[in-house]
Order: sequence, then structure tokens, then C-alpha cells
Amino acid sequence: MFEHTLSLMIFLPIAAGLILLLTPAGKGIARVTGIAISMAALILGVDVFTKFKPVGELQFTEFIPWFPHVGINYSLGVDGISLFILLAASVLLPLVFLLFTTKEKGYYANLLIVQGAMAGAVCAADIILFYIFWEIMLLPVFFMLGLYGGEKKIAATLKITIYTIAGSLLMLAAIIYLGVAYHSQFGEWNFAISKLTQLDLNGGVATLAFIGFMIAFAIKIPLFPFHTWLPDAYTEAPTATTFVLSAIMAKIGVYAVIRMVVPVFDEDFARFALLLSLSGVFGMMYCGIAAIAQNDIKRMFAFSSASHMGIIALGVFTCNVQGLTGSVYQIIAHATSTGVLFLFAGIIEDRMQTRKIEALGGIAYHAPVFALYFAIALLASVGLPGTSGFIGEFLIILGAVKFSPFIGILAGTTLIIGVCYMLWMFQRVFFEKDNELTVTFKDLTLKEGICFLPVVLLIIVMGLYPQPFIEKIEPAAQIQLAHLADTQHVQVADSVNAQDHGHLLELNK
Amino acid sequence: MENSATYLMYIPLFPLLGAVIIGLMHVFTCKRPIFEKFYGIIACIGPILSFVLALRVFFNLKGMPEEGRYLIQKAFTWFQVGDLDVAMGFLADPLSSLMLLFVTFIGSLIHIYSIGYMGGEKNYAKFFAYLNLFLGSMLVLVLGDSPVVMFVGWEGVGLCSYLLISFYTTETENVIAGNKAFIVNRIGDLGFVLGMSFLFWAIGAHGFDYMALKANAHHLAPGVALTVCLLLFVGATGKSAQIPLYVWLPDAMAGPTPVSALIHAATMVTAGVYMVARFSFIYAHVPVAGSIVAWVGILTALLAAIFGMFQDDIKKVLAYSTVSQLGYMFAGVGVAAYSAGIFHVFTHAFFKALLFLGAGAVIYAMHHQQNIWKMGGLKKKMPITYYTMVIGALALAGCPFFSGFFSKDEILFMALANGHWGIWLVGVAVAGMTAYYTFRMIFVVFHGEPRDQHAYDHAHEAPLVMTLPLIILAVGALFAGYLNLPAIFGGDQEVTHWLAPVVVEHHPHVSKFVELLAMCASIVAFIIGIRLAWQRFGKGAEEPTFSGFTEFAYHKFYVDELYDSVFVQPYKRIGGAIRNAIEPNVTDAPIKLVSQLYMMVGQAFKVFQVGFVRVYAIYMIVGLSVMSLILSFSLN
Amino acid sequence: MNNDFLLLMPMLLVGIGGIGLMIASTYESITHERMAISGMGLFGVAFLFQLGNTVAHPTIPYEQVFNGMLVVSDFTRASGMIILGCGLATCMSAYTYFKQNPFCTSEFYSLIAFSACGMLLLTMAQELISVFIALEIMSLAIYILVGYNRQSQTATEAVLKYLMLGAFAGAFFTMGAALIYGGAGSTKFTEISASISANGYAGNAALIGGSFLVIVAFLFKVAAFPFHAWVTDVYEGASTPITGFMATALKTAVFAVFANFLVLNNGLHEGWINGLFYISILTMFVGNLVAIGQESLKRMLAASGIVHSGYLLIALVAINTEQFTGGVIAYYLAAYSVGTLGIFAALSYLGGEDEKRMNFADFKGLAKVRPYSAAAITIFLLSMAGIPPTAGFMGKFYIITSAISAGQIALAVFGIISSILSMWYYLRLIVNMYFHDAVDTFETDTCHKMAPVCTMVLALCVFAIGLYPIII
Amino acid sequence: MIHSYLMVSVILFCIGMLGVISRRNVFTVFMSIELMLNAANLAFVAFSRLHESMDGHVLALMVMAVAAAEAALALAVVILLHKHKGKLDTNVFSLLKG
Repeated sequence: MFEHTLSLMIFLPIAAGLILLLTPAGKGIARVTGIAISMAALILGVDVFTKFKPVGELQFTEFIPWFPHVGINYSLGVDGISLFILLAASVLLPLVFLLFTTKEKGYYANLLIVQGAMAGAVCAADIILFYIFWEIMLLPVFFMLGLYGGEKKIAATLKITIYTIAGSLLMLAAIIYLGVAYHSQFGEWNFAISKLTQLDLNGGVATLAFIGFMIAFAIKIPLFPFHTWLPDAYTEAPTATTFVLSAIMAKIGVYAVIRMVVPVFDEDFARFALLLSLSGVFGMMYCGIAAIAQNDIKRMFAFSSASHMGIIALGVFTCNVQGLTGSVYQIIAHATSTGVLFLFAGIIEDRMQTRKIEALGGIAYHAPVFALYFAIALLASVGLPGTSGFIGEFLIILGAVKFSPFIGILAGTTLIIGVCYMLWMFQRVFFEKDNELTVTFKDLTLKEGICFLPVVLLIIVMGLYPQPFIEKIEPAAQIQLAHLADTQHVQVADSVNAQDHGHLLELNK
Repeated sequence: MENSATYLMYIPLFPLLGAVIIGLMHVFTCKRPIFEKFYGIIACIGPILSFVLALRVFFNLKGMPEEGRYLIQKAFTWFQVGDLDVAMGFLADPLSSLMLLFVTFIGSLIHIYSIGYMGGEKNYAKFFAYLNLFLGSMLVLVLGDSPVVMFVGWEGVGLCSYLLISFYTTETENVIAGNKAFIVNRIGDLGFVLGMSFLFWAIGAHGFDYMALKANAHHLAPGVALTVCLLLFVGATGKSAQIPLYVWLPDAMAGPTPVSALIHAATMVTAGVYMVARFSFIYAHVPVAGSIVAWVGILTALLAAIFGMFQDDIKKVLAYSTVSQLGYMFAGVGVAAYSAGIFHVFTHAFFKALLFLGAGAVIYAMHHQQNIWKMGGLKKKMPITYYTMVIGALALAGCPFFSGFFSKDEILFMALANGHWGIWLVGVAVAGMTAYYTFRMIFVVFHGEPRDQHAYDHAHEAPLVMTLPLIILAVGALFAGYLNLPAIFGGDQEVTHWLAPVVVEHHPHVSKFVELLAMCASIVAFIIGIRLAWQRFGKGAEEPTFSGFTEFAYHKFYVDELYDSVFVQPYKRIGGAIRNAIEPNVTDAPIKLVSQLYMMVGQAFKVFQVGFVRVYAIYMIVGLSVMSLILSFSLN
Repeated sequence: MNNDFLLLMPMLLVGIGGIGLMIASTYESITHERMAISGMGLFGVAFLFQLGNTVAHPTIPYEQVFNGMLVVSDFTRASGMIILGCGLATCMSAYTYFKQNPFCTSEFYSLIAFSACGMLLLTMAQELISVFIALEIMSLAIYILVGYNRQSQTATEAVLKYLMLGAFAGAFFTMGAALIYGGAGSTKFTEISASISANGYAGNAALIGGSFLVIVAFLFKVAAFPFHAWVTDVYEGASTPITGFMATALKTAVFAVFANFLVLNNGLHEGWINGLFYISILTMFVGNLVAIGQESLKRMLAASGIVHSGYLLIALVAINTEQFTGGVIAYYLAAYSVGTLGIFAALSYLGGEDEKRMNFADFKGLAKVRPYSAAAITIFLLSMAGIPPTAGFMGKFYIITSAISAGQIALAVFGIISSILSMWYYLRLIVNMYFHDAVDTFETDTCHKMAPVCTMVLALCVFAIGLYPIII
Repeated sequence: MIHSYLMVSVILFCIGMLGVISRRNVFTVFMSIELMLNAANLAFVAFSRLHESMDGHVLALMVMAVAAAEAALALAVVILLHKHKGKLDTNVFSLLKG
């Protein structure tokens, strides 16, 4: 459209949200504004997507010197990886405004702010700018969770907030360390991600910084031992927040790993990849198994989401292009499947006033359209071929097998684990006998049906014809892995030399 | 190039379109069904069109020279990442064309039959939508030109089987049976996916479709090849109900009978065999894998036959006989007699579909009574069903000159010829058992006196729309065998020759005498089996009581219970443990502990703020003196 | 010489203005509202003057005035501006505060002016005795202000504590000054520096002891561990605007002189790096621990002030004596002052009659009743917690950057950990304001918008300082 | 020579410190602080003698002046305290704590 598309995508929603908060506008106005702004963002996003050239470099870049004396600049840009999270955000957010009609002003305003912040986080090409948006992202979630959450909301709010802030402060220290290291190696201050990738990091402090980053992102994703904030937050949060958290924000954690950690800390990453992937796989299995025992539908989806995030993260840790592309692809697939499932759960909650799986049953007979949509999203989330879920999962498993057959086999179990709890839930919610509560279930209204239609179609289209997406992702993935490839190459070369040496020795004997 | 055919994609497309259309119509009209009658007809269009196209494919191929005998259509690039390049491509070669023919043929017949059988059901439309969807996926499976595309169909049919098994969703056990089928199949699919992955990293870099793979197969290291074969076979056991994953198929009988006939007898369950034949170019490299497949197959055949002898649900009997026959097929492909295996798939499709549809007619007549011990003497009431089913039964039991005879015999003979004595022996024994339990069923249901007079009185012959397919299939069951008439009967095995360019197999030369001997053995087994059945049940018999081994067998060796207690319950218990114990006490505990500690320390620290100014002065002095001490030490 | 006066003009303005106010306050007719207005005017003018000085005047890094008694540098100018700004804000909030707490007499504002004058002198002082005098000018005025509410027992107790301990620390300072004079033969920083460079630092016991005592006095004034105990009590006892003034302007002035003293010679700084290292860590953690348990907002803010002193001590450890600009310290002081003053300004009108609302619990549901005030307080808290895009974040960023570039990785990590610890008691107030239902109507004397306006302006400043690239 | 002066001043200083922390009467406390200041003055004078410069004397005078001002303020506070509680024991004044 013009050269400031990204800035517009970032600051239009934020400004709108702030204005709504500052002015005594009614909830009606707020909602209309929300719809308008998010639609505008959607248009911009689609515009970016169509104009995006399938090459690896950053595009739509913007650069304004900001704190030049410490090398902090306002610089934006999208590549194949950030593009899709941006797209997911701009495609999915309008749904929320269209679907939830009766919320308060703050609800819509916060949603707008978080949308802008997320766009900023994925577009930022300067690590400090990224950090700033990363933190701003949290605030609306904090307020929405605390203001509109369930009965145990305050505990959940404090948990997620302190957890996340603790992580990100560690990340801040790591970021500053990177800046200082760059200053000492190249004699100038610079926080541009592309510059930082040139750093040659080794030694204990670098590893510490790496751990700082990984903890921050592991909390956001969340990776296995750091997932404990997730079930409470996802369950207590209002539907839209859960949706935003699971569909997009968690993905930004993965994105950050791909974007900051993989190229910058190539050596440490290669060193820790096995450990990390194990935690990813274990988290996948653990949360998947935990999901089957949940009787709160939202909590079950929370665990399933955590389980999927484990597999997505694994794709990154496999350090090969199939895995990485797979997880980027799975990011959108998961956003459209599980994210939408959370919305459906919200709809069930709104209509039935309960989230208990036992209380439900036989909804399919009274709401065929709803059941159909739900089933499609569900099948996508269990990775059935023909839906978007399959492509990503297949690529990730493929990459995992390359990375280590053992991990690959463990990762494969996601096929089974996922289907177990999903079918078990589907049976108890949609099939079996209906009860006096569920007979009153109203099917999706025409409006709702139309709202969800694009997403559902997207699920199927992305399953049947993924190439247009993948051809945009892959070059970026290649670039991110370039450094890593070098280091691994070096290592491989060393091992090869060692082997040759061994052969020589044998020959000498 | 002359090998490209742009119409291949339409073969699966027609049924899929039908599914979409009917599905949408259903969604919008299910509240007040209007098109009730038309759904069935619409549903039949797709399969029939596909059948026509299948014929066209067949004749196209026939017109081609022996070696270059294949048609390819690359619809579009599906996804391409690094070396992995997967096209949404379809491949028709002799193997797939054969499958195409009978899948579409039987599929169409069963669609027609269902119009009658499902009449007056609610969700009539849904049923046909699923059925069409299934047929489409099956055709994708058959036509897929690369493992990945095949996998799409592979899982698609799994989904449809889930949907159709749990078709009567109000009954919890049906849904559970469906879940069981889906999950067990998923376990198999895991094998498939991993097999694909290993295969790709081994030789997939230069194209991942069957042509390229076949070309590069010789690069495979033996170890990798074995891994791949076994993993793929795990997939096959899932889909085709072999040990240890056969448990879902008997439960799958919860679905409507046409479903059992189409999916769980004729087509889907044979996908595993088809897949092994597809990958014959790898299996040929690793005989070990082949013999493992063969042994698993034949043992499954044995086990299922034993179970089949004690069932009292007519569909369960047929289900176990299906498992058993599938075992034969795997024995066939295992001993590298791929054409024989596929040929058995082909014949089995006819007679097993026939038997199921017959059983369906009986159940229909008996108002959904499935227990054979509630039936009896139906011969007079429903002659067409009776005679057609007898034909089917003879074919299944391997009566000479029925289709089953030739195909099964071919397998056993090849086993013998390739030196697998054990497999041959077991196979012969199983042939006997097959004859026994098949005719046990026939006799109990149709001969003797009616055991439930009331039901008997209301029983009546099925309508034409149901009997017609029976008759057609009966003809098939009679004569399908002659397509592959062995030399010894003066035929020259057309099917074998037809498949020759696709599957990698060699025909050892064995003397006619041995061949005759083998044949006689199986004939003898057949006679013994049928004789025993006649003795026990011919004149009508009472429901037997089981004890000892028979009881053990009647309860299917308690395998289901075993699986339940070894896998399912622990799984659920772990989940519960995580929810109730681990989440609150282990993973969440550190957080809680830290926060409590934080608060405690904070409260404790208030003690120091005593509020007496002198104490504050003392703090200052103490701090001062400590600091000066440190200072003085640091100085010297 | 004119030049010198020009440079000192803000201080002179405030000082003379203070005297003028004192005289004016003798007239019955002049109400304390008028005094407040004129006080604001005074600080405003001085602030603008200082600003003009900074912008227009060619920045000479280290300019001696009055042959080395005083020095004007960018750092002193920046600190001066902060102090004057604090004075202005304090007058504004006091104006509204005294509408609800009627114990004001007109001298109040002149005392603020006097203390500000002392502070300005303190920032520029480069000679021990002028430091002492400036310190005392400042302190005496502050003592009176702390105990201004003669009726209140707590105020009296606060002034007792502060005066007694302050005088105690003052005694240390004089003794230290005496020893340094003995050790170096002069009290001018330049000459002390010269003698250290000549004779070395480590060997000179008198110098070491003297600087030790002086630093102890400074540490007392900034409430660093183990000299922190008084701060919570005094802040609680003092009336809200004064607490804000103490927490910000006083700390700014003392840190300015502290920095000036430390950088007077590299050897001195070297000698104290280790000690300050441990003191800063202890200060941060002790401050957090004190803050956690507090129920009263003032006490909590006092404790968090201790924590921030800890961060500033990090900066002091990390300063580079060769090219010292003090930018990091000045920036952090500015960010911290804006945040803290903002909260105190808000408290001084939300507090109600004789400060009845001072505990966390009293502010439940504030957002429902007074959304804008709640939003402003939230912004200040976030800034103090160091959440972007506020000023506090950039301040923290600069401090940690300076620490890491000085090779003090451990300090940086401890700083991060302590700010994680501090998250809770900042969030606690936000949670109280937003996520609970209102129990109080928060009725206040609404016809005097001075403090609210001040709060909003400061809230804007938080973002302005945070986002506008100030060259430091 | 100088050392003995310093000794005296340090001893005075320490006495002052001990007085501050050991006595509870506000008067005595302030007197002890005065003692400390005077110790400092003594040191100043002694040092100025040592350095043969008059600075020390000037400084001592300054300190005295300031000390006087402080003392004045202290007296005011003492009166205030006495008005409130009627006695001058520092331990009485401990409302603010925790």
C-alpha cells in the first residue's frame, strides 16, 4: 500500500485502543471501532501477504534512528516466518470482535492494544524494540484476565504475570549482554537482530545469556517444566484472551526462538538442541496425557494446546529445514484449529453456562453446523491429512526423525495421544444421549456461521494446497538455519576427520 | 507424454464431490428432511462414474506395451520443502487399476444395496455422505502416486470407518467401538509415518513418488530397508487388522451392515495388503521382513479362525473370518507371492461382501437380531439370500472351482514352493477351520427348526434393490476365480501376468505332483471341516455351552481385557494422577513454595523495623563497625 | 564572573525567592494559597532558567565556579533540573493537599525553597565544607518540613528520628571531612585528587578513614543498607507532599554529590568498588524484603526507594572516572523521581482528610470510581517496576548496560533478580485498584485540580522521558 | 604530638557515639552528637596546625555555626516532644514501626 504499512498495522490498533480507554466511549462504539480497526488490519495484512516476495530477506522494512547513541533504532520488517504470525493475528482477531457482542469497553480496547503489540513484536527488527512490544503484549492480557476472568482470576493473573515478567527480565539481561558483546567485538552499539547474528559467542556468560533467552521463551511457549501457569490462565481467562494467548501469543514465543536464539546463539543452540527437543517431546506427551483426565473442556483444550506447543517447539529444535518449516506452518495451523476450538468452547460456555464435559452430550443432534465446524477444527488439531494440521505435523516428525530417530518416534506418538483425548471429549460432548440441558443448545446463528466459515475453509485449503504458504516460509527458514548449518558442518567435519584419523590408526596397525 | 492422463483425478473426485454435496444438503435440511429419497440416488452417481472411468483406465492400460504400462497425473505440487518434493499425483498401473475396478464395482453395488437397507433411517443422508467420502478416500489411497498421497487416503478411510462405525451415535458402545477403531488405526499410522520418514531420509531426496523410489530402491542399506519394511507393516497391521492390532475389527461390526461389507470386508481392510504389494520393491530386498509378515499373517489367520468357530453373532463370525482371510493375504504377500495375495484380495472382496450383504438381509429380515442362536430354518423364508450365501460360503471355505479356492490355493502353493513348510501346514489347517465355522453359521441360520418362532413368522425375503446386488456378487464369487486359472487347470494366470510389471516376484519351478498334492491337502481339509460342521449343526442344534479351552476361545483368549488392563486403564490412570496428584503437588509445588517463602520472609523482616530510634542508631554503629573491620582487613 | 552568576542563577533565584517568601509570609493578608502559587512560579522560573542554561549554554564538561568551590557540569545541570521540577510538583500537590489537611502556614513554601536551594548547592559543591553546609541547609529545612504537622504525634516522632539520626550522620560527615583534610591537606576535591594521585590512596589511613566516614554519611542520606532503617518511619510520619519531595529531590541531590565525590579520583573509586558492590546488593534485597510486608503505601514506597538506591549504587559502582558524564545516574534519577513524585502527588489528593487512605486495602476498586487517577498510578507503578515503554525501563536498561560494560555481570544479574522480587508489591496495588470492587467513594475536595493536573502531567512525562531520546 | 590531639578527638568521637546509642534521654543524645561534632572540630584545628594553613580553623568555625543551628532546631523538637508525651525518653516514641 505504502511504505509504512507495518507501522500502521502496529499503531493503528494501539492508538485506537488507547483512545477508547481514555475517552468515555460506550461499549457499542468500542465494538464497532474494534471491528473497523481489526478489519483494516486484516486488509493491510492481506496486502502484505500478497505483496510478499518468496525470498528469505526482511521486506517492508522501516528504519528510524531512535536512541542512536546506544544503537537502539525503530526498525521493522517481515520475513517468511513473522509474516504468518502477523497474518494469523490479523485474520483471527476480527472474529473476536464479531462474535462477542456484549462485552465491556475495556475488553475491546485491550484486544486492540494486544493486537497491535503482537504485530509489533513479530515485525520488530531491533531486539530492544522487540522486547518493548513483548512486554506491552502482556499488559492487556494482565488486565483482561484480571478484570473479566473467572472466579480464581486474581491468582491466575498474578501467576502468569510474575512468571512472564520474571522470564522477560532475564531476557533483558541477556539482550543487554548481547549489545555489550557486540560493542566490544565491533566497536559500536547496535541492537539490530541481523547485526547480532554476526556475533561470535562462546564461553560461560554466553551460555548464561542463552539460558536467559530460553527461559523467557520457554515460559511463553510454554515448554514442559514452565507450563504450570498455562492451565490456570487459559481456564480462568475470558474466551477472547485465551484465544489470543493460545492462538498467537504462544506462537510469538516460538517465533522468538527461531528469530533470536537459533541464528544468534548457534553454538549453544546446537549444544542444547537435544535437551530442548526432549523437553518439547516430553511436554507434548505429558500435557497430552494430562488432557485426557480433564473434565473442564477449556482446561482440556489448554493442556492440548500445551501439548501441541511442545511439538511445534520440537520442530524448531530439530535444526533442519523440514522441521523448522513444519513448525512455522504448524503455528498457523494450530492458531486456526486450537484457537478456534477455544472460541467454540467459549460458545458452549455462553450457551450452556457450564464447561463441565459430564454436563454436556448429544449437542451434535441439535447443532449440526456447529458440530461440523467443531469436527473440522478438531480433525485439524489431531493432524488429519487434508487439513492444515497434517502438513506441519508430518514435516516436524520428518525433521525429528532426521534429528534423532528416537526423538522422531516419540514425536510420532502425538498422532495417537492427540486423537485419544479429542475423540473421548468429542464423544462425551457431541455424541451419546442429550440431556435436558443440551436440548436447548442453539445452533450457530447465520452470522456466526459466516464468521467462522473463512477460518474453516482456511483449514481445509491449507491442508490441500499448502505450497503457496510453504514457498514463502522455506527461504526464511533456510536463512535462519544458515549459521546453525555452518556450526553443525564444522562439528560434522571434525567428527569426520576424527573418523578418518581412526581409520588411519587402524591402517597403521 | 502418452503416460499422462488428465482424467485420473476425477476418479476419486466424483465420490468426494457427492459427499460434499450430500453433506451440505444434510446439514441444511436435517431439521426437516425433504430430499430423503434422492440422497441415495445422488450418492450412487459418483461411484458409478468412477467405475466407468476405472474401466477406461483398465482398457487404456491394456492397450499399452507391457513395460510402459502406467498412467500418471501430477495435479499440482502439494508441498516442497528442501529435498522433500511431494506432488498431489495419481498413478494408475496394473496393480492400482485392478484395485480400482473392484473397489468401484463393489462400492457401487453396496451403495445401491444401502438404498434399500438404510431405508427409513434418520440421518439417511449423513450415511451416504460418509459412504461417498469413504469411497473417495479409498480411491485416493489406491491411486496415490507417492506414500504421502497414499497416506491421505489411508487416514481418510480411517476417519470414515470411525464415522460409520459410530454411526448410531446415541449408543455409547458404538462410539467407543468407533474410537477404538480410529485409535488403533492411528497406532498403525504412526508406523506408516515413521516408515515414510525413514524411507525419505534414506532415498527420498531424488523424488518421493513410487517411480523414483523404485528406481532408487537398490541404494537402501539392508538395515534401513528392514526398519522401513517393519514400520510400514505396523501400519498395515493397523489398517488390515493383523496381530497385534486386529482387536478393532470385530467391534467395528457395530456399524450398519453395508458398512461392514464395504469397509470392513471388501476394501479398506485390504489396504494393508495393497500397501505391502505397492512396496514390493523394498520387501523384495529383505526376505526377513517378508517372512515376518508371512508368519504374522498366518498366525492371525489361525487365531481368528479359532475365535470364529465359537462366535454366536453372525456378523462377528464373518468379521473373524475376514481377519483370518486377511491373514492369508499377508501370508501371500509375505512369501513374495504378491499377485496371489492381491488375487485373494480380489476374490475375497466378492464373496465376503456377498456374505455380509446376505447377513445384512437376514438381520434386516429378523429385525436387527444378530444372534445366530435366535435364528434357524430361514432357508424356506428367504431362498435367494440362502442360495447366494451358500455360494459365498463355498467360495470362502475354498470349495474347489469356486473363486476362493483358486486364490487361497495359489497362496498356499506359493508358500510351499518358496519353502515355507510351516506356513503351508498352518494354512491348510486354517482352511479346514474356515470351512467349519462358515458352514456352522450357514447351517445354524438357515437349516433346522426356527428357534425364535415370532421372529421367524415376521421374516421375509429382502426387496429387489437388496437381492440384486447379492445375485451379482454371487456370480462374481462363482467365477472371479477363473481370471487367474493356474496352469494346472489349463489356464494361464492372467492376473499374475497382468501384475507382473508392478510387483517384484519370482515363480519357482515345482513339479506338478507337488502342486497337486498341495491342492489335495487343502481339498481334504475343506471336506473335513464341512463334514464336522454338518455333523454338529446340520440337523439343527442347541446353543452350546462352553468350558475349558472352548470357553477360553469363546472369550477370544481375553485379549481385549488384556489390552484394556495393560494399555487403556494405565493410560487413563496416569492422566488422572497427573491431574489430581502431579499437577498440584509436583509441578506447581515449587511455585507455591516460592511464593509462600517470599511472603513469610517479608513478614519476618518487619521484626527489624522495631521503631525505636536507638535501635536504628545501633544498626548504624554495628554496620559501621563491621564495614570498618572488613576495611581494615582488606587493607592489610 | 558574570558567567559564574549566570550559571548559579537558578540556585540564587530559589534562595532569594525563599527569603522573599519568608518575609512575605509575615503578612496576614497573604494566604498560603497565594504562597503556593508564588512558590510554583518561583520553581517554574528557576526550572526554565536551568533549562535555558542547559540548552543555550555551550556545554563545558567541568567548569569551576568560585575558584573550585563549586562546579557546573551537564550532570549538575541535569540534577538541578530534576530538583527544581520536584519542587514545582511538590508545591502543586501541597496546594491541594492542604485543602484537606488544614495545618498549613505560609512558611511552608519558603522552607521548600530553602531546602531546594541547599540541594542545588549540594549538586555543585566540590569542596567538603561547602558540601557540609549545603547538606545542612537542605537538612534543616527538611527537618522542619517533616515535623510540620505539630499536632500529629507521628509527624513529631518522625522528625525526632530523622533529626537525631541525621545529625548523627552529619557528625560522621564532619569527622570524615576532618580526616580527609588531615590526609590530603585540603578540602577541595581537585586538590584532594591531586594529593591522591601524588601520594597514592591505599597507604593513607586518614584519607581512607575520612572517605569511609563521608561515604557512610552519604549512604545514610540515600538510605542504603545498613543505614536504611529510619526511612520507612520518617516517610510514613511526614506529610505526603514532603515525603515525595524527600524521596526524590533529596535523593537526587545526595546522589549527585555522592557521584561527584567518588569520581574525584580514580584511586578513591577503585578503593570503594568492592564495598559499594556488596552494599548495593544488600540494599536492593533488604529494600525488597522490607517492602514485601508493608501494608501502608508510604512505607512501601519508602522501601522501594531503598531498592532504587540500590540500583543507583550499581551505577555508582559502574561509573567510569575517566570520562564521567553521570548520564546514567541522572537519567535514572529523573525516571525514578517522575514515577515516585507522581504517586505521591496522586496520594496527596486521594489521601483525603488527614491522610485517611494510606494502605493498600484503602484503594480497592479505585479504577471503578476514578479511572484516570488509577490509570496514572498504574503508569507510575509500571515505570518504577521498569516495564517498557515507560521511563523506568530505559533507566533500568541504562543501569544494567553500564554495569555489564563495566564487567559487573553479577551486579546486573542481582539487579534483575531484585526487580523480579519487586514485581509483586507494585502489581499488588494495581490488582487492588482494578480487580476488586469499590468499597470507598473516594470523595475528595474536587474544586482544586492542582494535584490532579500535576499527576497527569507527570504521567505524560513518564512516557516522554521514556520514549523521547534524551542524549545523555 | 599531633597524634595525641587526634587520640583525644577520636576518643571524644567514640564517647559521643556510645552516648547516642546508650542514652535514652533526647537531651543527652543531642549533647552526645554535639560532642562528636566538637571532636571533629578538634581534629580540624589539629590538622590545620599540622598543615600550617588556616583552613582548618575556618572550617571549625563553620561547623560550630551549623551545629548551633542544629541545636536550635533540636531544642524546638524537644519542646514539641515534651508537649506530646510529657517525657523525653526516646523509647516512648515508637508509633511508627513494622
